[in-house]
Amino acid sequence: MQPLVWPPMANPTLFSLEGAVGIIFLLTIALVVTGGLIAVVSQRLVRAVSGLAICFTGLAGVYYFLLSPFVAMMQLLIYVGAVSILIAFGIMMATPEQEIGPGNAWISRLVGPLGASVGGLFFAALTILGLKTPWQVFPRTAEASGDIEQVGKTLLTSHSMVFELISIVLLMAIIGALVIARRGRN
Amino acid sequence: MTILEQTQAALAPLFPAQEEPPAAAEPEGEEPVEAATSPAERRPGVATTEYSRQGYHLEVLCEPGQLVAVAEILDRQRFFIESIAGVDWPKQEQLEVVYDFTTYEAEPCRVAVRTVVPRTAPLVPTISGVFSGADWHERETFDFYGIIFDGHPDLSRILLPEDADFHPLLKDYMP
Amino acid sequence: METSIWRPIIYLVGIMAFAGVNAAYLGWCERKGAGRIQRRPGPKEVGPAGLLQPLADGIKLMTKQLLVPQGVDGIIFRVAPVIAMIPAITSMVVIPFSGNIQARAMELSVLLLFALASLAMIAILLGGWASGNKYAIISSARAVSQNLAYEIPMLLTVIAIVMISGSMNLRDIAIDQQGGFWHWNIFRFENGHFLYMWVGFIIFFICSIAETNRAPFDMAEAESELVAGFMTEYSSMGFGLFMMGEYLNIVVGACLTATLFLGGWDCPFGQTPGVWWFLLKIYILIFTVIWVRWTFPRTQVYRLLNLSWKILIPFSLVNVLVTAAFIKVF
Amino acid sequence: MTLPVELRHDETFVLNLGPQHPATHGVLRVKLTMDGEYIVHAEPVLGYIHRMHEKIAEAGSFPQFMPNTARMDYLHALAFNHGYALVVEKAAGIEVPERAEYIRVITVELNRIASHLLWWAAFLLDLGGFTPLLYAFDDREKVLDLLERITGSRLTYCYMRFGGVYNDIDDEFIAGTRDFIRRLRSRMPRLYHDLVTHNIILIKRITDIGFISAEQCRRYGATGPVARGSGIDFDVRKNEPYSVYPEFDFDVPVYHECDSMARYMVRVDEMEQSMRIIEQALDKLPDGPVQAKVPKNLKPEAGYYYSAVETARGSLGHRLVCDGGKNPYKLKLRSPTFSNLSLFGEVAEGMLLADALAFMGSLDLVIPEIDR
Repeated sequence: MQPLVWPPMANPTLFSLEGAVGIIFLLTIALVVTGGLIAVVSQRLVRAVSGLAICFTGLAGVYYFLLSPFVAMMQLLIYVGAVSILIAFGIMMATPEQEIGPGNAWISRLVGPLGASVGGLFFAALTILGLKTPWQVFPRTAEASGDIEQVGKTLLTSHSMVFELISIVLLMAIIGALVIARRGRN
Repeated sequence: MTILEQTQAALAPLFPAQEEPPAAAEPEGEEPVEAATSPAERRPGVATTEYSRQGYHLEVLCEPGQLVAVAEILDRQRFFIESIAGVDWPKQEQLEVVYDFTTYEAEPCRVAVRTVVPRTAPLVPTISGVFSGADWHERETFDFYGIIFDGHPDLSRILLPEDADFHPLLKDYMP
Repeated sequence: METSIWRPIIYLVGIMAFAGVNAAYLGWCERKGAGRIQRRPGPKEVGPAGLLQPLADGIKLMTKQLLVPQGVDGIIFRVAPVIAMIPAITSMVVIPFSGNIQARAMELSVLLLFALASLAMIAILLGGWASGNKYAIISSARAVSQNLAYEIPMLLTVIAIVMISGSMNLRDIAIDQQGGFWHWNIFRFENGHFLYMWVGFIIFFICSIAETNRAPFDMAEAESELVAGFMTEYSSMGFGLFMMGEYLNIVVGACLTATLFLGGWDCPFGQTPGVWWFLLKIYILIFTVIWVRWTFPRTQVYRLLNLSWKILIPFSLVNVLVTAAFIKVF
Repeated sequence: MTLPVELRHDETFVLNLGPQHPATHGVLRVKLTMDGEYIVHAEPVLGYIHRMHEKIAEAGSFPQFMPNTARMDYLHALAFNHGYALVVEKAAGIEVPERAEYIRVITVELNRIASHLLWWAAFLLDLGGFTPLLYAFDDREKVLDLLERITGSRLTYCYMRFGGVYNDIDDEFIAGTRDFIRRLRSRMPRLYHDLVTHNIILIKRITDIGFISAEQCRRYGATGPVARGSGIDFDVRKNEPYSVYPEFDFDVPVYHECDSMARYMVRVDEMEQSMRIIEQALDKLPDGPVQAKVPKNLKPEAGYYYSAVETARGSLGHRLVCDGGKNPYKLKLRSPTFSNLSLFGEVAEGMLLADALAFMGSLDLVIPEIDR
């Protein structure tokens, strides 16, 4: 892997590689935020799924900037390529949900504030964590560059738990899609 | 026994009053036109016709009520339905339905079944229960002549628009 | 000079130009090729030998009205063709055209290509869905199930290659095969043993035809069944972008096949490696794709899925195991 | 959220195949109730190109209707010419000179080959193979050129006359026909069979698709290659010989598999049989007039007449009722595909959409002939 700009220059101009990299970073952040907003705000399920896919794509970019290209690729391959599509597929095959009856109205009224407070809590916690952490330069390792041997070793040793969790996510997606698709058939 | 004779024999019990079918049922051309072709005064029965002249072997004239019985007999004789044609006879105030049957067997045998109904109440029993293929042919005849096929599963317009309110092959239909 | 922004820009422009020219002129090649196969001249009126035909087509497509029918999901309907183009062009970034022509030699370039291929699927899914047309929806359901089914054997064969080369970098994989056709993965001869990678090559090539939705696997746009599939409601450049995306996917598929199995830019006799060999290889592969399309009738959806799940996936699994055994044992 | 597809309670949806659809080759509409890609119920909706030819027949004199006959089955127009000429000749008692009969047979069989070639091309197009279309059109073009020379038109012929044909054939036509037969015979094995008939994709695609039992054929009155693909040995040319067909030695190809492949094979074999008939007819072609003396004002005797001919699609019947006037009192056309299509709904139930279209293609539908 060719080195990214390293160490960071003090005052990069916009028309240098650092500037371009910075703009791309901002774009990925924008992707995450807009994708997330679309996923939450959108009235139509398909648009919400599209928003989710956009958000995942942005996240892959963030991972890339965090010097984890392998995770970034996996994010694209699994979350965008498989999970989002399975969700979209499931929505296409499912019958449209009926309007929520009056008995459930209070739940739907509760969902908004509840979600906002939980989200706010997380946001606050992360902000505090970010401010308090003594940030330091993380040394580039072979593992981070995506060298296949290193990736293989880490996947099967230190990150084996993550590896298994990913397969559970995939399994859930497959089972969910099957359940939705099978409903109505005997 | 040829298929023709078999069919004739099978159909004979339906028409008990008539031992001797009128030979060469077709009248000659000298007679007045209306009288010649009018189906009105023909008596029910089975008659052989001249194949080389008319293109079919057997002609069955029957009452509408006998149609299903005739169709069932022909079904047992392994015939299949070729077509159903309506004919309008406004002078006699009659509508005629001509059913054409033939067989897949090597020996040719065509049977035409003809029946007449009054123009004011054109009601014919359906034979679509016997021959599935009659379904569309009956719908077409209904479409063009307004003949009602009693008991038909879905007697709707087939070739004309579904909202058509006319029957174009009636002689008095003027577009 | 490392911080100069010009190198990425030059590559960006170069890739866009390569992609654009290929997308446009593959259409011409396909029509000419189809013409030859069908004993007719093909396009010949616009320019010498019809060479300006793609230009005329482009102008026509761009000047046509972009119809957005009633009842479609407007935003997704407009965005889907663009999404179809993005991964196809982006894939070009990591393709090594020769030893020194490559926009970015990423370590995980093979993985990136597959990740991007799955994005193309989303475009078809969304485009078909947003059209609000029953044919389009059946088509996108078909396309997705087909792509999912064929991605698996494709990945599995690639795993075998990655095991042989010990790298996910397309450049490394290509360098690993330098020095004549007996070093290429397809005829790989190592330590006195054949690796039988031609099995993998056949699987991979079939899958790449299926992944790009080309005949005889063009279930998604089976015109006699689904009119034009997910493109039914698209007009003007919306349709044009989908078409270009399809052609670019063919180019990417051919590039990938050439790099993984046919030694990349290597000369078959080991003398003069260079970008010309690479181009020659990908155009031979592309011609084969066109040839297949105009020769065979279409298969049937379920037979197609059966082919993948019941034949290609088991074979590619065995392929992986056998290759691993070869590498371990010899 | 709005769903583009309206699902019913049982999760089926209605798919309108046509009236404009690449696979219907004309304006046929099939209302399909689908469960995913499976067809739950199929109902053909006809009449989009209905022109009421039967009323037109009643409005004009006997010869005036002749051009209309070609407008129904535009692929085998000469057989419709022939059928109509036969029924009127029967009614009016017109004798046809022998040479005219031979010419009729030659042209009708040439036209049958053209029709089968076009069917073959269109069927392959339904299955996604585009190239065979061009090969078949190449050969069909030769037939059309030949027929154009003597009939004056390429598609909607008005060649038959009561008591003969419009135009005599010449040596050039005979030589051209022999050339064409030689050419088609030489192309058949390689371009048609090696490329298509023996193609594994095609075989897998249409074998065991669209099973029509012989009993089903009889119930619906199916004729022609559809019936012959179901093991029924029925060909009007053999069963009720008309014209000079008894003088020729030809076989009726019959296949017992009852599937689309069987119907495909019947039609491909029929082309060879038609070529045999043409060759024999050219060999035996007698001299003489091609047009009998026929009164200008045709007034057949009153009565009921029926004539059947074998078109490329099956048995075509003309039911003629005369009242002694100079117009047909009633002319009912029994078109073969009308009956053949009527079994589509029953057979297509439970099929996959792709298979149903392969099945529909094998029925060889010509929509103007169904709608008349």
